[in-house]
Parts: sequence; structure tokens; C-alpha cells
Amino acid sequence: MKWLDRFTEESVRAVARRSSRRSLLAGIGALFVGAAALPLLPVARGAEAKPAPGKKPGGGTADPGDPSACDYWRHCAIDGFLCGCCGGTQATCPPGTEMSAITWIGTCHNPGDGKDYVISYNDCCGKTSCGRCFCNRNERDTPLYQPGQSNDYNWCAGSSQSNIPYHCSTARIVGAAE
Amino acid sequence: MKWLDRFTEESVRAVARRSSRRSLLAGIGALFVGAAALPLLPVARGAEAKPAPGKKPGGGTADPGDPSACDYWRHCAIDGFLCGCCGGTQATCPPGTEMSAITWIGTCHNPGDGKDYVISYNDCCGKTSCGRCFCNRNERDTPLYQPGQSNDYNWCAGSSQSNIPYHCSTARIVGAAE
Amino acid sequence: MIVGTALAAAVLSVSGAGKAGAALPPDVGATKTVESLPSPPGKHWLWVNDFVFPHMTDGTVHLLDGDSGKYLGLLSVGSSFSHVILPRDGKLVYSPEIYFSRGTRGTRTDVVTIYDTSTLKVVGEIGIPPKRVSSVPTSGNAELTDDDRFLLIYNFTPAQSVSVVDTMSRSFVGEVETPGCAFAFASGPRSFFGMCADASFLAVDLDDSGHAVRQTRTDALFDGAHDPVAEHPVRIGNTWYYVSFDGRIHPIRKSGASFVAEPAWPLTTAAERRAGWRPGGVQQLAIHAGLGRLYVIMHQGGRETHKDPGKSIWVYDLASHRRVQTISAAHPLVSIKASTDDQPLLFAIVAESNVIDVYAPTTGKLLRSIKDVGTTPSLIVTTP
Amino acid sequence: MIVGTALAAAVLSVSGAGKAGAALPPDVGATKTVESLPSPPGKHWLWVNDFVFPHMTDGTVHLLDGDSGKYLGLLSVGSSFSHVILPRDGKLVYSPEIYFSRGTRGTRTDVVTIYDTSTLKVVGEIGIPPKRVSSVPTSGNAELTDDDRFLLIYNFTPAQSVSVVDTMSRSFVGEVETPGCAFAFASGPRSFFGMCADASFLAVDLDDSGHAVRQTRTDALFDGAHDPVAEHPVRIGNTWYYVSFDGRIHPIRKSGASFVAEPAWPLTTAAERRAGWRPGGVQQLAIHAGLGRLYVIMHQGGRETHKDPGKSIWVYDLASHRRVQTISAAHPLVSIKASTDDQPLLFAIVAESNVIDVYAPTTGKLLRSIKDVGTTPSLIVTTP
Repeated sequence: MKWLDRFTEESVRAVARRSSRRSLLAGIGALFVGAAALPLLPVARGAEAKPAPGKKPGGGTADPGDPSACDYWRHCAIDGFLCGCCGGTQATCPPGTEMSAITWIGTCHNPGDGKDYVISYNDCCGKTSCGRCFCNRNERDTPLYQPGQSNDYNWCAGSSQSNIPYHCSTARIVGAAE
Repeated sequence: MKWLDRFTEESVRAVARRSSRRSLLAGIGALFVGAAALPLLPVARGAEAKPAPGKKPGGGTADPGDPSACDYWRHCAIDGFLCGCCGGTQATCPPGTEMSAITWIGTCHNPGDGKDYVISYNDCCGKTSCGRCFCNRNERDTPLYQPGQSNDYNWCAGSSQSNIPYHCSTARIVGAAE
Repeated sequence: MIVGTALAAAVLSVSGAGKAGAALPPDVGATKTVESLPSPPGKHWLWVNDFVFPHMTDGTVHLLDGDSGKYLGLLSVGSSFSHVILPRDGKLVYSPEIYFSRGTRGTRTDVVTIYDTSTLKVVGEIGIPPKRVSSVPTSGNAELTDDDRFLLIYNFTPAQSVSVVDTMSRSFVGEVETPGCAFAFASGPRSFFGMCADASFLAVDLDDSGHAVRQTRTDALFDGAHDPVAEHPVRIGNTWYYVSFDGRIHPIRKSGASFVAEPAWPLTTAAERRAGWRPGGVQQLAIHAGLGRLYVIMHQGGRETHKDPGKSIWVYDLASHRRVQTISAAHPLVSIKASTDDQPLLFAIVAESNVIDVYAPTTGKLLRSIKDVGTTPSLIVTTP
Repeated sequence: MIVGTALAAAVLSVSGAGKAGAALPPDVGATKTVESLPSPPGKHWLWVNDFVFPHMTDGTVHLLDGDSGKYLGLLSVGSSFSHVILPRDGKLVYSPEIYFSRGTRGTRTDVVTIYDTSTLKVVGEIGIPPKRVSSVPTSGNAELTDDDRFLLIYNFTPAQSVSVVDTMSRSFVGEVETPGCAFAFASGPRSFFGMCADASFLAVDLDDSGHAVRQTRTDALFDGAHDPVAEHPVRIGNTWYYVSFDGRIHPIRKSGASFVAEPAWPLTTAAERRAGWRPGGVQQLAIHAGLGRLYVIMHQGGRETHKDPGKSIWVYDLASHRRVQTISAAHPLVSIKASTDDQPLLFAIVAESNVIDVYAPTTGKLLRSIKDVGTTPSLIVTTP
């Protein structure tokens, strides 16, 4: 593993790059990406929260591949230890950790259904590094002075009661991208 | 490095094994080996504290070998990181650490002069593990319930203001053995 | 917050503009964000204790499922860690932990942290005197009394004592002085023992509040000068099996308030001893009461190799003292531990690695290797 | 104590009974038990900063002598460490450190610890707000003003600000809000700047008590959308040299209270760009003012490899912008740093390793490799 250029725990990925609303998210605004946005979504999508039959995440043709593998499609912009190797899944944190409120966002192509999805790479915080299944697919990363798209910040910092200690990263579907 | 069977930071070596005073040191007494004894010695030996010309430690024939090497003669009973690789020497602690008051003792044969020496393996404490030049020569080690001769205790604990954190180990000459 | 709302709008808009056909459902929206584990824990779970030798401030415990090889979770357990202790229902974890206010310096704080085995969250903390032993991890450094009421923690400053913690009131009870004797092995609901430097045992009886009411010291129960036993015993009922450096099993039995030595028996024949066969490792012995089997990590070497790893596991029938099986390990091992159920697994830590091997003890077959388990794993704890 | 005295007697007796001939003198008896280092520090010393990615609570700094390759000592510097900062006389080390009361949980405490470079002992501690950025280590996370009076520390919670610490009174002065702008690069005795997301710079002037008296924001000084510059500049006087992802050098010059962009120039020819040559690593650039040389870690790859290590160091004349030398590195490198003296050394961190390589920058010769330097070394700091 190329630890040094690839050790970064998280990366805010730019839904903006594929969105006409890019200007809304650029610059200082990107700082707060996800801080309040994601908690809003569950309310809107509660009815859709359960996987459809035959479409188990990581299984079947609709969501192909191994969520513990770096080349799993949702990991296109991840940078960290895969929570699926740490006692969590691609969508949940391991027991005893806390999911970061702030997240970084990527847009990944699902070869199973041919669609692009917005992926939220929420970190899991509050225990020491998981240390397993390090994965980095470092596309479209920007420098630290452009935080919204930089994968070099530790988003556990300030984003959870657990504060700094970073454990692993999830890859959660936000929704299909246009 | 066989870290697991050899990671122990220190070992109280038995001068008793070569001494008719063994009974004095056996059993519970061994618990306090060195706790008060070694501080007494400097007073008695102040005049001898400087190496004689041509007898630099680690150089010349009188003290042969490389103090940074595990096979250096004084290391016959050492178990830990060699302070000579950590910013100290075989006789001194690295900058900013503190020498443990309690020590473990070995008796090593010096091929340079054919004499046996009592060696005091004082630990250096107060910073995290040095991590360099791990060396273990685990002869005559006894179990933890025989502390005086066991190399499995961390003698930084309780023996210095620095308390537990173990950094490296020295190999200091106490005197020639009989 | 304004921008956050803007993002929400952006995501919702792009979500609504997908290609034709049903998209995968969102995960953002699921109520569950953090996993939890079944309770009580599985009998094939193992807790791999890691004192992280190169970075001892950051001790960890790794919870694995021996059946699937799945990594279930982690505990962060502080400086110079030894091991966790589980009560018999397996629903809690007791973890004696040490912290310094500035990592490697400053004020030392010793606590027993209590975790829920289902959530792996901290559910309690009990302050104890900052005296806990710092040593190579060994099981005698802390145990629970047989009724799980009192947690016993060995102190070494280098004065020796045992801290008694009441798990019911979650409070420190007091300290029992044990001069000359190490460890805190539970030996009943209200008793424990230590092993003394002269090969005697110190038996301590507690009252219902956890205070020592009687101390009994035996004569030497083995030859501590010429063939001492390793620190790590295995237990069935009132008998503790120790193995000596030269490979003799010493059964020590609790008898009334004290301890007696049953006849010792050798693991090796004279020829095997001449060939240098001896036990080694850290957690050198494993036992299974139901099978009546004793497992020993064996290697060839001189007496000073008494802690060396071994690539052979010799299996003994406890009734006949006969070797009944030899398991050729795939890798050199330092620690072994059998699960306690009727279909046991034998767990092993591979030397110089962070790999856990899982064996079928009856066939000796290597079932799986679990990789990337911490930094310097040392002791295995299983579900009681 | 009684037994201790007994041991003393034992040792004295055996010591007095040695063989004929002078024995080696005792070390026990020497007054010096702990080493110290020359002051001021050597110009070829380097401080290798290690945030210890697998065990981030146990950050370390390793002090090496580049001439001898000798390991001089270590600092223990807490969680999520970035780097130490030295004042121009090199006699102290300022270390922004983070601790938690329970290692990875509990109360967070942020401090600046002050060490003496001669003793490597703690000589002071200054409390600061628990807001310091946690990120990939980068030099802009903390710097000293040009007269060493004020230490500037970048905060990210994710609100952005800079904590100002007075090194004279050893106290926290206050926080300067820097919304939209990252880092705390010193730019004078009473000024610093941040880099903003829109590629503008934020210039901040301080008064003599360390409070902000003026903030000036420039227009964009480079193309932040299409070819942003990497975080890590190198500086000569009032000019900071940045390198863009695609390999253009952007000199940014302080002008009055603000900053202006000097004409950018490319590191690569069109053919080299087509072949994929670009800069990479963490500390990608090094500079030597006396030689007028700029050193860049180069490799071949797509834009998303902008942080990848490189096995080539391309050397440029700062006056002519011409490449004057190419150093073929023995190993892939992630960080480089030149010493500041007239006979400079070029230090490098080898990728995926804990090895430090030392080069003669003028000949490009690898002088030595220093092994076993920490766990995940990231940034090199030299004597100013």
C-alpha cells in the first residue's frame, strides 16, 4: 500500500463536478458539505431505505462486487480503511464507533445497472485505526485549501463527539446521479 | 526479530548464579534487586569512573565489539532496544529520557580481557519505544513469579518518575565478577 | 447550515434525474449507522489482545469470529495492555487500562473500563490505584472470581499486591498485599492465589465485601530453582496444569483453603528430551475439559528457548498422560487457546506476525488463517 | 532496601575478586546517565516527523544527524501529529500536540509543548484551543513569524481559523478567523497568510501583541479550478514557490500588505508533459537559496497521481527556470528537504518505508540511507 500518498482518511468528492449546481458548492461553501445535508435525507427517503429483494448490497448483479475489496465500484473515491473489513459494512460503522456527521462525496459508476451514484464516504470515529483493507482511489482530489474536494482532512475532527480518532470509512449510496 | 518471545524489555540477571551469596538474593529478596544497591556503587567507585586511555568502551581490544550490535559481549543478557541506536550509548540514556533506578543484572564474559563482568541493564524511560536495534539474548531467564531473574517485567514501572513508558536499554559495567 | 441545505437540494435534484429503471436504494436514510453484535457472544469468538510493542500507548483488542474468520470489532485499551476479562455470561468486557495525561508522560490514571460485548461501547469505568503491573502480557495479571463478582488485578511497583474491584457496585474495594508473590489467579467465588518466587503458592480468601480474611502460604509445589514452571496455567475445576521449562506437567489442586501438588508427569520421553523437545511460547498450553485434552506448543532447543515459538502442537490425554495426537502447525506459534464448547476450535497466534490460525483440534486441520489482526498480538481470550 | 544492600555487598565482593590485571572501569559510578546534544544544533540535523498512521495516538519525531547518519533522539508528540517548528536559533522546538484523557476518547487537550534541542526535555507547555487541524501533515499547519515571536497554528473544526501563541510570554493570544482559507504561513515578523479555496490569498497583519489588525484578500493567484497548486511551497525571502498539479511553478510574492503572482513557468516541455511527467509526493519541493536551486520530485502518471512518489529529482536554476540537473533517486521518494548551509545536504523520505536517504545535491550522489526511522515518516524539518 502506498501509505504516504494514500493514507488520507477521507475525501470530499465533488457531486458538483457532475452537477449544474457546482457554483453553489464551490469555494468556502464546500467546507460544510454534508454537515447538515445528510441528516436531512433519511427523512425524505425512509421508505426506500431497505434494499429491494434480490438487490443485496455487494451481491447480485444490481450491486456487483465485493464490498471488502478496493475495486468495489462504490470505492471509486474512497481513501481509508474499508469498514467492511473492520466489523462494519460498506454502509455501517463497526460496533462501538460513531459515524461522522460530515462526509466527503464521490460519484461512482455502477457497472451492474449502468447508473452513476452519489456516494457518501462517512468516516467511523472514536477508536484507533482499524488498520485493515486500506484502500485509496484518489481521483479528482484537490489540495487542502480546497477542503470540499480534498481527501487529506480527517473528517472525524470536529464532526462527531468522538472528535479526532479515525477508525475506517464507509461508502454509502446517497442516490442516483443525473 | 522474534518479537513475541523476545519483546521483553528487561531481565534481571542473576549475579546469584555465580555467587555464593545466592541464598541472600533468592526468593522474595530478588524483588528488590538493585532498588537501593546500585546507587551505592557510584560512591565507592567514583575514582574509577573514567575509562582508561586506550580502553574506550566498544573500541580497542579491552572492550571489543560494536555496542550497537546485538552480539556485543555486554549484551549477553539484554532484552530490548539498544540505547546506542537510540541516541544514547551502551552506558547512557538518549537525550530527554530518564534512567530507571531499578535494573536487572547479568554476568557477561569479555573476550577482550578474559574476565567476567556484572552488567546492569538499566532501562531508559519516559518516551515511547525507540524501536531500533531490538536485541534479545535470553539466557537464564526465569518466570514472572521470580521477578529478580525474569526479563518479562517493565522496570520503568515504578522505578522512575517517568513510570511506565519504556524507550531502550543500556548495558553498564558494574564491576568484574569473581 | 445554509450550504448544507444547498447540498441536500443538489443531491435530491440529481437523485431525481437518474436514468430509466429502478436505482439502488440509498443507504443514507437507513436508521442503522453503527453495527451491533449478537448477545450473548458466540462460543467461537475470540478476543486477540495486542499490546502494540512499537507504540505501547495504543493497545488494542481485536474481536474475531473463529467460524467465519470475520473481524467483528476493536477496543482501544491504552498503554502497556495485557488482556480483557469476560464474565461467564460473556455480556461484558472488563479491561484494565492505563493512561497518561500526555500520552507517554504526565499524570498516570489506571481504570477498569467496562464494555458491552454487543455494542463494544464503554458502559462504565472504575478507578483503581495506578499500580497495575507492566509486563509481558500473561493471563495471571487479572482474573474474575468464579462468580464474576470481584475483578482481581496484579500490581507490581515493584511491591506486589492485588487490587480488588467489586463488579456489582463498580468500585474499587481495596488492595491485598502479596509480598513475594505474583499474579491474581481466581480459585473460587471468594478466593484467589498468587505464585511466589520460592515456588510456593499464596492462597487468599475474601469476604463478601472483597476484603482479604485469610492468607495461606504453601511449601514449594515444584522445583523453582532447577525446573520452574511457566507462568501460564490451564485450569479444569480445582486443578491448574502448569508446564515446566523442561516439559513436565505439574497439576496443582486446590484443597480446602490451600493447594497441593499432584504428581508431575513428563510430556517427553528421555529420547525426546535428548533431542531437545520442550514447550515454548507465551500462551503455551491450551485445554479442553470435555475432550480431556491438553495442547502444548513444542519445539526443539536449549533451556534458554523456553519462550520460543513452536511448529508442533502435542496433544495429551489428561487421564492417561499419553500423547494421543501431534498437530504439525502451518506456522510457528506463540499462543494457543481452545474454545469451551462441545465442537471446539483451537485458535493460535503465529509468531512474528499478526496472523491468527484456526485449527480443528480433533483432526489437526488448519481451517483458516485470519490476517492483519493488529500489530503484536499476544494473548487469546475466548467466550467463557 | 535490606536486600538491596545485600546485593551491593555481593557485587562489591565479586568485584573485588576478579582475575589478575586491570578490569574495565565501571559505568555505574559515572555521573552522566543521560546524553545531551550540542547547542546550537548542527546545520545537517533533521527532524523526521512521524504521525504513525496505524497508531496515531503515539506520534513521534526522530532527530538525525545527516552527516553521520546517527540517530540522536526522539520526541513523543501525541495524536494526529503534523510537525515541529524551530525558531531561527534552533535552541527550542515547538510541538503542537493533541491528547485525549483516555487515549482515543475522553477530554481532548491541545497544547504546544516546548522542548530544549540540547536535552530533548520538556521545558514548557502552552495550552491552546482544542481545534488544531487533523490532516495529512503539511508545513502550512503551523509556522513561526519571521522574528520567532508568534507561533501560528491552523485550526479546522471545520470552521477555519488560526491560533496565535506568544512564544515570549508562552501564552495563547487569541484566534484569527480565516473563513474559506487554510494554513498559517508566516510572511514577516507580524504577518501571515492563508490559501483560500478560490485560489486567492488571505494576508493577515498582527500587532505587537499578536492580535490581527488587518486582513487583505487577493484575487485568485492561480487557476484553482483547472490546475491547482500543491499545498507545500518553498520560500526565499518574500517569494513562495508553489508547483501545480500539471507541473507549473507559481512564484507568489509579498508586495506591501498583499500578495502578487509572478509569471508562472513550466517544469516540463510539451513532450515531457505528453509523456506524463509531473511532480508528486508530500513535501514535493525543496529549495536552496544560496545555490539558487529548486528540487522537485518527479514521476510519470495521470493527474490523479499528483501525490504519488517519484524516483527522479529534477533540479532547476531559479534565475533561468532551466533544468540543470536530474538526480536518479535510489528509491521512490515522497518528501525532500535541503539543509540551509553552504555545503548543503538533500534529505529524502523513501516511499512505503521508514528509510531516510541523504543525497549530495550538487553531485546527486546518494551518501547514505538511514533505516528504522519511525513508522510512517512524512515531513522533514531542518535547522533554520
